[in-house]
Amino acid sequence: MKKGSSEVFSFKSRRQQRLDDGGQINRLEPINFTFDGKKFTGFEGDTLASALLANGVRLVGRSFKYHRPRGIYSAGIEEPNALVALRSGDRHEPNTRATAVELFPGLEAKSQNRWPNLLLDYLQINNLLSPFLSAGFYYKTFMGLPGWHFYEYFIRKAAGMGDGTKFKDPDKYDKKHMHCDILIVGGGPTGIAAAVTAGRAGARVILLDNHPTLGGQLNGELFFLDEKPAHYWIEKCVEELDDMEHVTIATRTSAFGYYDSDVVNAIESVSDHLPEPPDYQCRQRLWQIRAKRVILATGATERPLVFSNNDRPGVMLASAARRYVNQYAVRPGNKAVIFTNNDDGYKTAFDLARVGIEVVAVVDSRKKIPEHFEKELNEKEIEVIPRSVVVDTHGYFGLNSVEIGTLSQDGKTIESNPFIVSADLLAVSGGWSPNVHLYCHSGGKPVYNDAVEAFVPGALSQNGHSAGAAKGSFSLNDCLHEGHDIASTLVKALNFESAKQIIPETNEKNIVPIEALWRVPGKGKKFVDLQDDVTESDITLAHREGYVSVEHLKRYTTLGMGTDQGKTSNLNGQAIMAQEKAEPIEKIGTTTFRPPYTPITMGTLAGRDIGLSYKHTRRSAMHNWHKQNGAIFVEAGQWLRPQYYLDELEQPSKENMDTAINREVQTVRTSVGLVDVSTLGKIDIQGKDSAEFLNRVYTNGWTKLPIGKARYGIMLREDGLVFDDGTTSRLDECHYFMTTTTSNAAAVLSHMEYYLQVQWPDLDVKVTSVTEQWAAMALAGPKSREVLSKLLPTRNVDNESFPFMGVREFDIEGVPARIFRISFSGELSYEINVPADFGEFIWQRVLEVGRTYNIRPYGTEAMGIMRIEKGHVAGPELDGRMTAADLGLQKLLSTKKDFIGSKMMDREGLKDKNRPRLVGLIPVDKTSRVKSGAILVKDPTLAPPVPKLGHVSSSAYLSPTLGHPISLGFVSGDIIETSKKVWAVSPLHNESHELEITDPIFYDQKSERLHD
Amino acid sequence: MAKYSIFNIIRNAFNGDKSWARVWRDPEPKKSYDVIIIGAGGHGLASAFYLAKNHGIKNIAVLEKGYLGGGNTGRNTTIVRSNYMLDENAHFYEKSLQLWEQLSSELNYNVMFSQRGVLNLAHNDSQIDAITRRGNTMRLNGIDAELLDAKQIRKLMPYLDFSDDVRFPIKGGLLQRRGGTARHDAVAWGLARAADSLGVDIIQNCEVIGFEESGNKITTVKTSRGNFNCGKVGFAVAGNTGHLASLINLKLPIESHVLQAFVSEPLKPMIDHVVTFGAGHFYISQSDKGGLVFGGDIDMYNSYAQKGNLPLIEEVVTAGLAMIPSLSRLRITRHWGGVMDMSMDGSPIIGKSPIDNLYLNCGWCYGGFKATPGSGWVFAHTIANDEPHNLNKGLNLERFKKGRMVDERGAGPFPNRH
Amino acid sequence: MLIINCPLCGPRDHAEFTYIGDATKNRPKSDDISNDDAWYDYVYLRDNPKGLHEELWQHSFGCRCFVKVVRNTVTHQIIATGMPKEDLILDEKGFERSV
Amino acid sequence: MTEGNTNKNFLRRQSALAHVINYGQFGNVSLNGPGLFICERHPLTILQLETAKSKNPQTLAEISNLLNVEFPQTNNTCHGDDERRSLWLGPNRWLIVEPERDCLQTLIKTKFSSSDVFLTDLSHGRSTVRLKGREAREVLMKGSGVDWHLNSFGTDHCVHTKLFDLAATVDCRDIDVFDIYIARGFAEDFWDILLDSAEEFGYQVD
Ligand SMILES: Cc1cc2nc3c(=O)[nH]c(=O)nc-3n(C[C@H](O)[C@H](O)[C@H](O)COP(=O)(O)OP(=O)(O)OC[C@H]3O[C@@H](n4cnc5c(N)ncnc54)[C@H](O)[C@@H]3O)c2cc1C
Ligand SMILES: NC(=O)c1ccc[n+]([C@@H]2O[C@H](COP(=O)([O-])OP(=O)(O)OC[C@H]3O[C@@H](n4cnc5c(N)ncnc54)[C@H](O)[C@@H]3O)[C@@H](O)[C@H]2O)c1
Ligand SMILES: Cc1cc2nc3c(=O)[nH]c(=O)nc-3n(C[C@H](O)[C@H](O)[C@H](O)COP(=O)(O)O)c2cc1C
Ligand SMILES: [Zn+2]
Repeated sequence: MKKGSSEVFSFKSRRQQRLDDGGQINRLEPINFTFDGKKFTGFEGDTLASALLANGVRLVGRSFKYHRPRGIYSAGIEEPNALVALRSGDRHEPNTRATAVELFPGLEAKSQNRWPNLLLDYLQINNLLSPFLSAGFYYKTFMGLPGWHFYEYFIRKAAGMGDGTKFKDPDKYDKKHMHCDILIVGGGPTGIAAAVTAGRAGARVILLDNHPTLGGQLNGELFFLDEKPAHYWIEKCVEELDDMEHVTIATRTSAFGYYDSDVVNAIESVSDHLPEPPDYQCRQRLWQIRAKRVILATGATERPLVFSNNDRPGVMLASAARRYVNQYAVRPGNKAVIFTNNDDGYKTAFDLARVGIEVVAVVDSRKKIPEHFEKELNEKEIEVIPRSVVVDTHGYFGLNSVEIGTLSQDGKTIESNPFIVSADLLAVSGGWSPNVHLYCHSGGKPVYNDAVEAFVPGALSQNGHSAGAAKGSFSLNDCLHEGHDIASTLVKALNFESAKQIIPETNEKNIVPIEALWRVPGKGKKFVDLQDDVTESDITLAHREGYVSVEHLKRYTTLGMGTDQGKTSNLNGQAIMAQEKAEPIEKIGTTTFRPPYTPITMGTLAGRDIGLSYKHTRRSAMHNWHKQNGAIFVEAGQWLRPQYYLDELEQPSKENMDTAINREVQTVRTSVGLVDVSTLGKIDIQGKDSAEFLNRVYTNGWTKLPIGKARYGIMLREDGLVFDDGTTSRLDECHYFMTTTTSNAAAVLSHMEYYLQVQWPDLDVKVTSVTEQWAAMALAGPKSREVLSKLLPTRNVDNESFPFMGVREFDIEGVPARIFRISFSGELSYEINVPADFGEFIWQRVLEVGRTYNIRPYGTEAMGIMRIEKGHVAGPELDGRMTAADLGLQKLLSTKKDFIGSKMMDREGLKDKNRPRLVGLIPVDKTSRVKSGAILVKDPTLAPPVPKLGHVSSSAYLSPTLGHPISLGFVSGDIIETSKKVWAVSPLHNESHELEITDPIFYDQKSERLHD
Repeated sequence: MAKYSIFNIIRNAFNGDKSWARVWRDPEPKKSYDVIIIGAGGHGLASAFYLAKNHGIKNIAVLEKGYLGGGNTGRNTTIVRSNYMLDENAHFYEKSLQLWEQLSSELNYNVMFSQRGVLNLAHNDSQIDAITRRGNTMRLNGIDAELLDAKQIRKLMPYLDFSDDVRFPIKGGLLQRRGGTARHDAVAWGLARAADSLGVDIIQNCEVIGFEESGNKITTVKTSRGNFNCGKVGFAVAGNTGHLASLINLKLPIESHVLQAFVSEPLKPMIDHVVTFGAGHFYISQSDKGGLVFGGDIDMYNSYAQKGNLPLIEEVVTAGLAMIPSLSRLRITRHWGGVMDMSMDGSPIIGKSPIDNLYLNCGWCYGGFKATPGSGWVFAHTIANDEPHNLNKGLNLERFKKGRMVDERGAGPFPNRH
Repeated sequence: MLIINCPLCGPRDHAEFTYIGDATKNRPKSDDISNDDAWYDYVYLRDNPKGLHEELWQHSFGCRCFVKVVRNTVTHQIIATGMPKEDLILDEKGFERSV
Repeated sequence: MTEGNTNKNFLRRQSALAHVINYGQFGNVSLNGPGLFICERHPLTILQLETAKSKNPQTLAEISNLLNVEFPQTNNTCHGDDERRSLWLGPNRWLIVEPERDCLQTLIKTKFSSSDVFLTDLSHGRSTVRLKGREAREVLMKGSGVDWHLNSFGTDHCVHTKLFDLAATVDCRDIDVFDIYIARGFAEDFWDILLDSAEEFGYQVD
């Protein structure tokens, strides 16, 4: 045998393989495209695969592990071999199945997994090394030094298929939610028949198919329906369905998963068949379909046969060969051998012969040739060799001959010396496997059916009914009837008047049963899984080593783990294992079918939520003002808040940030500032039991709070730890207004609703979030009262009329305002709440009025420093692990009542007096910047493991007020009692600083500034 | 048992791999065992292995309802790290990491422990503070940790989103270089082979369906393959803990939840580390085969189904694209689910139970794979000595009653928030 | 997707709801003299059944009501929904599949 | 679109969308004209009304009389017109919406004791967008899993749902007219995503 010497240059000796007529391509629309940089032409209606074959290109890729030359194996989404890199630049799509790509003008494709090029792939060496690379070889070596990570570097480089990209995707993705009575997945004869019946009955129907046109398997066949070519029937049905308003036909739409509650998800390829999405159009759209009933008419997939060197370019599924001839008018080869164990091969033989392809022989492993084929075989002078098999193949870059031998009676050996025939196409059929994937996703368990030698759907799961080839019914007649029957049953169940449909007569032949042939005896590599290069010997090795469960088999050999998920290979592999174990296939079972049915792009799942739209952004009513006035924003939950404000000429920089923050703090401490606090959660509480409710929710007492007063409170979780804090004000007899921390706003509302609805439904209390209703700003600083009185020229806001913790409703220039005299900064301060649409107006008015006092807006940084100066706890302290006592708030725990958390807060671990407690911390040198997140230790020189005494929770690098850095932190109770100093260490920064432990309130400990 | 080595591989290459032996036996179960471990996941197998190896107990069975390694061990995103903040977790997981570092040679089975580094991203100042605290604590505990700024991260991982139109810009990250991934199946197989060679009976397709008790002791374990007498019993059934406990009327602070995981089509090396997002729940690494393996949050509702639903998938992938925009045109090949034993404080429970001869190993939440060798080590110790090891003392069941929760996230007694 | 039939709003995606958990937990009454075990049980212990589970969800994007749902934790099939205090009648037919 | 302007504060009420709305036609406008017409309704009075558990059954009827609008007792339905509309929000909870006029809250409050009815003013807390046109349902289908089919969601129906990941109330004013209420803070984001979703149909902002 001459090993493919001339084929090496197959590109040059390419031969046009397009038939002169026939097929469903549009010869008036030629389309130019490139493969590996070379220019080719195909036609509208081609797939990339059919166009390549038409141009005589057979070698399209290299295999995963051994880098063997590979060609086009199928004509559909099950393709294991022909994976190409489609498009280029920022639209590059690795691992794209050439058989599922519709040809479009300018299409660019490249082969993958080869270097430097397809013909000269250096990693072909792996093919020679293959004896060392059997399944799981890496588990047995590379254990010693320098460690796996070293070897892994090389292994990873060799593995993988296509390349990822570094670019952002220029295309858009969309989502759509749908509802229907009956969803039909699969637009073959079964699905079409079902759709017509259901549609006529008036049900809301969605019919999906992943192809550009309906018809399914029929498009690749030459069947007649009612004595006319089948497409007449298809067109008639489509026309009728198109006219029904309640029926949606979705082509190029692939259902990828059947999830709970009969929700089926699909991806519509809106623009994949075009060079680029048109303006305003997306590339793909995710469909979420909620169906009352589902018909799974997903068809079946043909299986390969397992024999030596069954992977060469030129070996192809029999139905695919037929489809290339019939649908695409392409000669997939010029001299064909058919190898089959079922009737399917004969159909291929006839269809190939019809267009003048020389069919050398039909090699049928069955003992008997189906009689009804004899006439046509004779007419077309096709030789059939019964009880025989293809033993081996030859040709390096493409098939050039096959060896045929006779099978012994027991099927375990080859009886005679095989003979060689030359052929460039070997069409194989090992039987058909129903596409039970979606059925299995829905929770169904497939069962083995000996008659068709495949797994078929078992008991019904959810409301997904399989029909046609998907159910193991392979005759066209059965498919049409099943489609109709299941649809009429389902419409009746949904109370529609079931409609009649006359099923067309078919011209198909009876089917003679398949005789399983799971593998052909012989040496050489017999590929079971073409994509992952899993061979028969890998499976026998797995068996020998005890990886005998199908799941172990899969994971040890990687059988079925490629992008095709073993659509063509799984059953063959499992059957070989069954033979090795001498157990029936149904006993060893099948691996789990998982979504997606075919690989799905991640962009579609993200839809529009990308880039800046990843998570919604929440803006306060004053946002626009902040933006125009130098605010640098910071994230707080979803909110954007001003962190600090740069003055007009300042550029963002670290120094300017420090300057700005300092300036803001000083302004508030010495004069007056204004901060946007709209993000605080605000909850309106009404009802006669409101006080009682607050009493149960907060740890302190609420029954005596007078109208017009606010009070600070903390809430615990049921486990006794602090949940949230805030102030609540009494607006009226039975009307309260609660504020929560920004981050807990939603959680607190839910928490309260839970108790009101589920635990204490007897309480008459209504809670409503009014966070968005009110724009809120805190006017803080010694001059704040003066500003306020200017704003309210007719009102008295002196200390008596409007005392600390007072709440008043005023009218500011016609705008109704609720003003709370509460303070986070530690200064005299008023929180002004106005209906949000007035927020910006009032904000500006306050700043105008305050101009004489040099008022400034301030941001979260300044606010943070001031609250540290005051020892107020915030997010870093309220970390969900603290007790009230840890935070120094034990005085807020009422002993006179039960409240949420009161029963669990006294558990021994929570009362432990050595628990870290809130303290103030000042660097001994009064200058060192201590990082939040530094750990407190006794001695910074100790070697690990070092006992930890606590940590720094919040730090102000400079308290402008005190003139030195300050921090809040937690220190173990026993240390607080015994020592005055600790070290803060930050090994991450290589820093350590000695700190003095102080009271957490650094500034105005008696709170005099608040009170008058 | 044939030793695994490059020499043996070469030898076998010339005889068609004919002399490789079975990795583990398929023994007929005995009537009685000194220790019965339920669950042949990584934890059950490691426990049996260390019981035999460290404590000289030989009459051990590991009962598995399906195929060994088919639980969460066989379906997790394989991240191994010890970057914990609270002492109870930190020391335990660090021990585990140290065991990982020698596991392949200890088992004579390459578990492909790949110390490629685990990076947690931070996107704002408070997250920086939080990882600073965690990293510092790690360092003081003798565990490696580095704080990286955005520039350093960009150099290591240029594929992350450093552009202007990013919702949550990267501000920094905490890197544990000794962290990484391991080949999950190999871990189960290697442990099974090693335990088997020490005489441990691994009995597959053997579901525990009940118990017989006498006094405060389990006397018999009832299974789908018959009843076995037992000296001591250890639960190592992860997500099935709640169900198994209900068979002896034991209520536990555990809820079972489904966690999904995903793998993309195989790609040439693209992501060289393990990276986790800070502004959404998402973590990713690339398997040696080339698939991007990633995951996110649990589906949030109780489940024993090993499968999840699309809303969570959309959320996970959306977070993924927010972190790595160039994932957009890549495709997912498969996604699956595992049933997780979510505890009430997010930390494991490993120790004694209210029943005298029953020991619990559960509550692993999102992170029990990395615990595998450590869990086996301390669980074996606990069973052999009827007393916890120093490293699992704090991870006991009583901690909830006593108010000594080990709550890394501070989320409180809500299992699905940890 | 789980489609949960909110007794007030009708069938909605579970993404509109917030999962709360075990609906069989009864908060110990305040006047039970503090029984530590009862509280421990209430706050920490879960039945966690493999099979039918009574659970609470809040329809947080809808009517904000808490809804009781009986769901099979193995198949995710929802058998019944109602208000938190409602005694749900588990129609055996809920298990059967009508065609 | 501005509605009712008798209130003296009218000029100062600033919608959350004031800075972002661009009027005109955008996207893939076909020969049949834009598939959608989108506008903001502002300023509106939006009042939540709840009745106490212990309420006098007469109360609601009396308020209904006073305001001349019925309070729908059927879940997910609405009553009234653009001048005054009431929406079912939940058990014993309704939303009253009207173009801003005199203070509706005061009107009710003066007549009814605050222990029977609870009013919460949400006028400023919601942004309201009106979506109109032959493709309006198509756009809603992109954002929420509710069945938007005419047969299940017709005129005078409303839903509270998750629309483009935001809590939203959608009121079907007419076969192809929908009022969408969302939290004010998210208005800008909502506006963007709505327009983005409408691009393929072509839309006009009024
Ligand atoms: C999707 C996903 C991602 C994860 N990612 C990570 C990660 O990145 N890093 C990490 O550290 N952890 C991760 N985890 C968690 C981790 O996988 C688990 O915590 C860990 O594998 C648990 O190991 P195990 O041996 O305890 O349990 P499993 O491996 O689940 O083993 C328990 C075994 O018990 C068997 N069993 C159950 N009931 C019975 C019975 N009645 N009788 C007999 N046998 C029974 C089961 O079949 C199973 O084989 C992840 C988990 C999931 C699901
Ligand atoms: N032995 C044989 O000769 C043999 C075997 C099997 C089938 N067949 C023939 O094939 C035909 C079967 O008819 P049928 O209608 O049952 O199947 P079909 O294969 O004709 O149609 C199924 C259609 O569904 C599509 N599909 C599958 N999964 C999908 C998904 N998840 N999302 C979207 N689309 C999906 C397929 O691409 C296909 O177009 C009959 O003509 C039958 O005779 C013959
Ligand atoms: C780290 C990791 C990598 C995986 N890689 C692949 C893969 O490349 N291809 C594949 O089909 N499945 C892959 N899987 C998923 C498995 O096929 C399988 O889904 C998973 O182990 C759960 O088992 P089950 O689906 O049988 O329930 C991977 C799983 C893990 C945990
Ligand atoms: Zn509802």
